[in-house]
Amino acid sequence: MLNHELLIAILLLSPLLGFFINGIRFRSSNYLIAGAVATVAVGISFVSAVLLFLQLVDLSPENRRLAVSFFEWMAIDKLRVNAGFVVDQISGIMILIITGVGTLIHLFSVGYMHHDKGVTKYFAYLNLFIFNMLILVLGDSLLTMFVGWEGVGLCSYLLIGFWFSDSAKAAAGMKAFITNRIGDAAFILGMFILFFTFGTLNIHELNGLAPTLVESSWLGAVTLGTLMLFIGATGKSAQIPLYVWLPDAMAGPTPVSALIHAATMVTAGVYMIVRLNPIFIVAPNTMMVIAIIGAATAVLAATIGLTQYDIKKVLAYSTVSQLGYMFLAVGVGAFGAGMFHLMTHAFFKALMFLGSGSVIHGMHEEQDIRKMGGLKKYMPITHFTFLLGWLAIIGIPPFAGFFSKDEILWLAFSSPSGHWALWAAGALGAALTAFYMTRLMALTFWGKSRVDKKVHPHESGLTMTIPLMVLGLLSIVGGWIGIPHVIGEYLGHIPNYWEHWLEPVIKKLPTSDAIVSHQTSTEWALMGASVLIASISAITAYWMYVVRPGSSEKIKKAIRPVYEVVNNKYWVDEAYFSWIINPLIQTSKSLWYYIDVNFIDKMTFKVADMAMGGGSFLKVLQNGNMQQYAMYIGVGVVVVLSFVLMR
Amino acid sequence: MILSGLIFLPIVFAIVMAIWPQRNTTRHVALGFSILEFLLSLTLLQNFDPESAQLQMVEKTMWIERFGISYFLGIDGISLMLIMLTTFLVPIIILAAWNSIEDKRKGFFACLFVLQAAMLGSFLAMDAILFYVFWELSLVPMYFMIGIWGGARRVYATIKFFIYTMSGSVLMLLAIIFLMRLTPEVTGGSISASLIDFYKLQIPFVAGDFFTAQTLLFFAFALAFAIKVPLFPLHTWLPDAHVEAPTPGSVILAGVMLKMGTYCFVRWVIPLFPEATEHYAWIFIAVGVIGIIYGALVAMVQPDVKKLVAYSSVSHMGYIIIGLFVMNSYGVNGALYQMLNHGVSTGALFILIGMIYERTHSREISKYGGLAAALPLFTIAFIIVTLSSIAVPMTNGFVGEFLILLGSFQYSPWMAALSVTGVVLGATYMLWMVKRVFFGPAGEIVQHSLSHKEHALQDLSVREAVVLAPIIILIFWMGIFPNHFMDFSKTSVEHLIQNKMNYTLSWKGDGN
Amino acid sequence: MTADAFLFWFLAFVTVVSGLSVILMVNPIYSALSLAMTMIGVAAIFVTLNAYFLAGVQLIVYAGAVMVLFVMVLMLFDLKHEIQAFTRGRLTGAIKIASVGILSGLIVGAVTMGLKTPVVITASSDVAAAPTVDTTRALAENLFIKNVLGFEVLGVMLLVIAVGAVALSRSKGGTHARD
Amino acid sequence: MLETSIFTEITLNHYLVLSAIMFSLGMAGVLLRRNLIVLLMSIELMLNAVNISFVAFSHYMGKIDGQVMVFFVMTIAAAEAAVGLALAVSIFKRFKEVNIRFFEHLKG
Repeated sequence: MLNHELLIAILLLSPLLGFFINGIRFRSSNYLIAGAVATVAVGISFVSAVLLFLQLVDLSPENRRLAVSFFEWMAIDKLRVNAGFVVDQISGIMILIITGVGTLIHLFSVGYMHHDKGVTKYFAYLNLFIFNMLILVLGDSLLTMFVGWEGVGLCSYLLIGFWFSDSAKAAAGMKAFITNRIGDAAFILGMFILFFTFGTLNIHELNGLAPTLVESSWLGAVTLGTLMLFIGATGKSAQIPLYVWLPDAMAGPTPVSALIHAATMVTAGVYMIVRLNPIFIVAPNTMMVIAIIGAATAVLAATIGLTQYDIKKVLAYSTVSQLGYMFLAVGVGAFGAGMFHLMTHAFFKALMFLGSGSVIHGMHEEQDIRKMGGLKKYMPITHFTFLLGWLAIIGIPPFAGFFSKDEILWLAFSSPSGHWALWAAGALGAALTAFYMTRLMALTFWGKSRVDKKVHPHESGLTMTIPLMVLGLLSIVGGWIGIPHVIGEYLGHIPNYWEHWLEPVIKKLPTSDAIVSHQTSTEWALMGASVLIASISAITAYWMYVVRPGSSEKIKKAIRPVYEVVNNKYWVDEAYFSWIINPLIQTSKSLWYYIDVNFIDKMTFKVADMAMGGGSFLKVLQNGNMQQYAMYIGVGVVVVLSFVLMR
Repeated sequence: MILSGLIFLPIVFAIVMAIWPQRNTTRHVALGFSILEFLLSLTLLQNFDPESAQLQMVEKTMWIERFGISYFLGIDGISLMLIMLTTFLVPIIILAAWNSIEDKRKGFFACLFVLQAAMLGSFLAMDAILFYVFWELSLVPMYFMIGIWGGARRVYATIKFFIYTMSGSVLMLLAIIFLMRLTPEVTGGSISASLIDFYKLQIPFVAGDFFTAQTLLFFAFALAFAIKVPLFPLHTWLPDAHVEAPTPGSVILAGVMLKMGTYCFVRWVIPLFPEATEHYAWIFIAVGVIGIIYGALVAMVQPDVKKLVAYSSVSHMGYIIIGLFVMNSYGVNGALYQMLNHGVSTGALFILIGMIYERTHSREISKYGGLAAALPLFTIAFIIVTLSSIAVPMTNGFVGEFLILLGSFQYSPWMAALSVTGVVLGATYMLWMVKRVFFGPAGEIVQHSLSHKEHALQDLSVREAVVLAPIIILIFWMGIFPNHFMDFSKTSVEHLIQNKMNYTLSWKGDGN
Repeated sequence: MTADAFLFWFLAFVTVVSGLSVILMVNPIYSALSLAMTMIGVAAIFVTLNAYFLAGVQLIVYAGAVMVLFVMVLMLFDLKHEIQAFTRGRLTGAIKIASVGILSGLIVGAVTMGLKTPVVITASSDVAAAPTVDTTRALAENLFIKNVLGFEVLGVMLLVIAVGAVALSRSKGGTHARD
Repeated sequence: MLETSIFTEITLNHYLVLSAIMFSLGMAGVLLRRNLIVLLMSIELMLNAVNISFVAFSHYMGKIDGQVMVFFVMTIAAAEAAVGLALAVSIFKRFKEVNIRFFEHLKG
């Protein structure tokens, strides 16, 4: 068996090499070579990820940690940061998801991007993204993680603005990067706080040093530090208040949305919190904030999703909403559940994005679902796989989403830091999710066709449908490794593999054991309730959009003001623009005009004028009259002589 | 003798350039000379002992016996990398200016070499008067560079540049003379202008009383250097000078000359006036923070690319000042590193702007747009340099900025929190500019080039690629393996931090 | 009052009065004539100081050559009298007169106060005791032996000046030639 | 003796005072007159004043060097007069004027 250091090196460098190869020949428009290089590069990574994972499984649960340090990156005083990478239970799963889903999406891209002239550049960026994402998850210190953290933001910037000739798309890329940067700035501050509190940035050491005592003050170092890190996470993972970039990020090619803006990058925030769970758990205030923000985001984004007509925008808001669930989970201390949802979400959301990509591709770049409908018969495979994703996301058992979402909801209710309101928010979100997802299905695939006569929808090629099928399968079975205890017991002692796997690296909330157990009946009841709510909501949507297509318009009219608010996304973008961006630009302009040009320069000119004034005063003496000059000599002589004589 | 060679070889070059008979080969000869100088400076790395915090390769001879002024050169970890930066940038500048300097080429290269000598001299001089001579000498060629080869408002810019910097150095000269008068205390009766003797002085300091020797001297020096840096309220000469300067002038101005200011803070102000530095550090840190934010905000709304980058320099130099004045090893190491980074990346930005200006004769952002489609390679280079400038990890900028912020956090978390906004604003103005220049639909200039065959935009030529390649390699090298560079300065910085209250330097080997 | 003293006072009176009239006469011709008178007075003072040779030279060079030069130039210009013979500025005029006055006052004061005791004439004096011919000899020896270099240099300078003066007055536009 | 000596006994001081007065007269002429020629004359006056003190010193100190110096001064004075007058002539040729009021070209 290969040694793990070499495997990690291969894992990381293979996409980098792919990036370089495609980057050097970026002018080429041969999609086959570019796609092959990139896909094989990620494929190699995937194989090494699997091998690494197998090695990890072989180790005993306490020592499941494969660490490697390639070189010392920074070493100043107490700050010692290595280019070190660690595969453990959490990052092991992440590298599987990243490279696995990544490979599928690369494969899909070969078909999706084949007509694009910049295809080689596209694959180069994609490989670079995989490289950075791997650094993010494998980095053994916060700083190394931050390298990947910013790196993926950069790739996201490049890929969102991939079609840069469109000003709006380039602007979307910029918006994504800058919004992320706000989060990153907070992340840096969080790092500083933790560094000066614990004296290290190494994640393993930090987790080991995390105090056992709960910190109740808002101004405690750990609370502030984790809050800052969480603000960083809201940037990367599109939570309130920094979620605004993600819907715009849909300007990028659809596989990018699937890979970066659904499956991997946006989950980095959740991953980071899970990674640092021993520290976060010390700061209940932070946890509370995380949970509330997560729940709020889940509901808010879901409501916006209700009114969108762009197929990708609906999915984008859905992603924001699902990320909200993950934060809700980690916020109530259910780190395992958060990670679980991260994984299943990666499967079904990637599936749905790729499905939407297939639809867009088949519809010749049409994204408006009002101009779709009845695509079921044109695109059977896409429809079927999309259907699986739909069932997964609305939480119908036994699809993947059910298990993870249900666990989150249950823990939001039952965990010591949970609350019934959080559960209610989660359930409301689930209902909304079911509604808008069914609406999406209905408007896109079902009902009567509203497709333009000139457009002839067609099913996509094999390179695109194979990834769909694989992801579809994962959307079904992906949840079976984390079957809740109650169901497991009922079905005959199926263990919760997921929980066992993560147990050594996840800290439990201090008092969780006492409450969680022996509430089987409540758990069953809540589970049933959430499924019931989702089903009712889905059926309502089906009725509204398929059985009685006109009824949605009536409802829209009936609740006009509310609809307007939601349809305009609560005017958040506008508010940011008119309250933050525009004032900033105006301030800058006036700073430049009033302070730089009109104050500082004027001041210096004043000084210069004073010198000039002095000069022109003396200039009078220099009047060219020789006798005057002679007089100066005379006066000088008199003065010097009298000085000499008087002494 | 290497150090004297480093300083005087460019002067010899300058003389040769001035009398070089052939116009056609001027550029080649100049390039050859500058590369020779760079190779010579590489031998410094070979001979330098990074384990020692003391002066190395010292050369000392009496110059003006009566006033104790000596010809005293030395190098330590703090100056080494800046010297390398200077010698590294000059060949690149010459190659970058291959076609842009059309008239009076000989004079230009002569100026460039004199400037190089003066800058190296002020980094190497360990004698106050010798240093002052080089410091002032560096103004003269720059003055001519802007004044002769500059843009439309060059006279205004030159005079502003010259007067600003000059007025600062007058106070410095006074302060130097005052210090020289104090030296008999430590040398046993004879006056001395040696920096080493200055270090030994214990200048009286009374906290809170402005009119004490140390405070006044501190501000006299600091003002001179702050103008050069330039710090926030004294920065207005910089945008004008940059905008009017020819590309090579801008590069050397941003790349090296601004570093003279920050370097001198480390070399002069901090070790000479430790109490005053500590007592008044907050002023400089506050001004640095204001500079970061102010520079970034003003950069954001500039209509001219070059001016934008000039203001971004103000912002970046704010970081360096903060790093220096927090006086911990994170901050100072980071600041020293950031000096190199800023030299490399802002220098590269000016080179790139020069290249685009040669093609389009415009620097107005609003006229651009859609350049990425026309000049893909150029765009890639520009974006890489931009990333370095906004401190994306794995580029050089990140290492410096991170360490500075870390140091400032140790000094005051609030300052760090404020200066972190510069990270966001920096990304904003740079990316916004990139978006407006390179992305979006084809702008006025690109459309013009598309409709006029004779004005078609050419992507990077081989020469330009050769100019940019070492810079880009350096950007990543410095970002991924900072230790290769920091190891040279760490010991010296550590020495400075450990002994900041009674800093001394000695030197080994020969000499008296 | 001895003859010497009388002579001194008389000559002093003549030179000062004629000097005064040099600067006070509006017509430059009168000034020139007054200057000639001063020169003669000075020559006479030289005689009272036993510098006979110098007195002769003074008469020949100054009262002869230089004064002729002045008068010739004046006649060349044909300037009878000037409209504004003196400078006009009130303040500057006052300053000028004051500075001249103070200067002379200072000098006179310094001289009278500083040199209370008359300088003793040394025995080995080569001027006072020696007869006329000998002073001239002594002068010649000093000039041609001790100060011969200065003498030669002066000679060269005179030549240069002669050429220069000719060149200056010959050129069309003089110092302000434009073509 | 003492009270009459100032009139009867002619000392070095008398000559020096005379010299000073003449020098001041010359200087006043230089400062106050406007005619170029008269200016030159005033300069001659000053030089003569100096000569008097040289000769007086020479006489009272018993050293011949003072007279040598007078010799030199005379030479210089003659040369100066020649050049000055040549200048005056060329100026007059050009401007038809010798009043220095019109020659303020040295204005800064």
